[in-house]
Amino acid sequence: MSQSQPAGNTLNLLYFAWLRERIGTGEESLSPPSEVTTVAALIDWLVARGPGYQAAFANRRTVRCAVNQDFAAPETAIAPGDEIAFFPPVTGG
Amino acid sequence: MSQSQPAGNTLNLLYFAWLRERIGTGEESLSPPSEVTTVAALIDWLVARGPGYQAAFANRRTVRCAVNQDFAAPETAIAPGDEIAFFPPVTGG
Amino acid sequence: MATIRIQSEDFDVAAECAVLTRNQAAIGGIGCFIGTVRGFSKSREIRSMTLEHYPTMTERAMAAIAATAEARWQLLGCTLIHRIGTLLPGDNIVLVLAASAHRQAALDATGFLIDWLKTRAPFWKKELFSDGAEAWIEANTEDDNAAARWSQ
Amino acid sequence: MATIRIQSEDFDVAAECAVLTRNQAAIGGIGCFIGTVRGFSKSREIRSMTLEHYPTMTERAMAAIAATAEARWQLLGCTLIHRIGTLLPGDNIVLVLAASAHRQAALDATGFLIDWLKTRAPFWKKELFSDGAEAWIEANTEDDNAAARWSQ
Repeated sequence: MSQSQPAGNTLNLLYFAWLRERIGTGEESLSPPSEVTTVAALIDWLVARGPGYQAAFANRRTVRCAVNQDFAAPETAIAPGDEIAFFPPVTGG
Repeated sequence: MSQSQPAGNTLNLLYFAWLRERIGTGEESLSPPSEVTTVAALIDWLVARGPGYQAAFANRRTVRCAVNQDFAAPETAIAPGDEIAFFPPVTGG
Repeated sequence: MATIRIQSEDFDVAAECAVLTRNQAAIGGIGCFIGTVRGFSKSREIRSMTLEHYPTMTERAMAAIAATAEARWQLLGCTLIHRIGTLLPGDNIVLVLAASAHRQAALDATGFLIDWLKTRAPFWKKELFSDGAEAWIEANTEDDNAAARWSQ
Repeated sequence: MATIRIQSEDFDVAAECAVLTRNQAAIGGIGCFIGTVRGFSKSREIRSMTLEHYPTMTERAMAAIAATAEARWQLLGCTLIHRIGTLLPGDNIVLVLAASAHRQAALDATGFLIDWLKTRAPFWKKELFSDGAEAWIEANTEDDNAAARWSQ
């Protein structure tokens, strides 16, 4: 998978709760290749980046995603400039 | 109907809300004849006492009763010394 | 375990919650209902509302209602406070609190307690309207139906 | 119309009720739910709980939940306050208030609001146990089922 990060294709990624702890950061800007156009493809790409991501996404059924602060599904489209957050099922209230 | 009030047969009667207003008192002690042994018989006896009672018990379906502070039915037995309260359906809360 | 009070003065919800939860480490949720005096009744303006009750029966009836809730749900305490006397629009009338380890029990018990208070506790309300007329509030079948739900 | 706040500090239920009912003559009932930190989790003693959230999304999600309730019930106001940061056993976590002319709408909306807050607002809780261990609380299917009830 390409490690090149072309300018103009930057995603703002946020991680919460145990995803943040496993990945080791709460926020980063990454530029995946242009064929990464859905949430599911983004996760595939992230998992290939290293063991922290592998641990975070080991069980995808326990991971939720929001694209630009709206809950998203694996097939939700993503575009450069989007804010994409990954987190466990919420437990507030 | 007998107007005699033999000692030892006294009931403590309480009236609330519009029953109190129609009867003109909130509390009285009366001694009905010994054949008045149920709530329904007591109402019959009270109605014969005058127009205030008639007005109060004009529509018996809108009157509730408690005998010694427990909700009672027309057929509930009453005995000398009982506290018997009549009132409209409750509207607290 | 239940706190039951009939009083003329107002109540403080926060203070009552504090009393309810004191030294109760297992509580996870408190359900609450506060009934207040509406300023209008069928678009007729209300000046005040007067609450009458049956003193020797009221506390007993409220205790029985609380005991029924405590038998039915896993409660860690409940509070029933009902005001009497003359109240103004916006004033508090009644407070129901039900505490439990889990929210559903707390919320269900709260609904039950207010439904039963409305149909089984001997209080009566009279409204005084702005034009000087007054009228006893009539019981409605909606309240009876709400209370009957819990019998299933 | 809804009051929505995310804050570290505690809230005062009575003060929030007063804000909610100010100049609202039509209110007849306020439903309320207060979530609190339990002192035990599966009989393991808890030292503290830390609440994390997703700042830019949280308020938006809470506003959407409130708007859904307001569309579904005849509400005369609602309040959602959720605390964040580190809390101790017995501390308040969340406050839901729903005011209406009638109690059933107020109580139903209260149940809906807390059910949806629990499943749709981006908060996460981590428990720190007395023995020094810590663990993120896992979402449970009971909460999902409770929230799903309102979809019918």
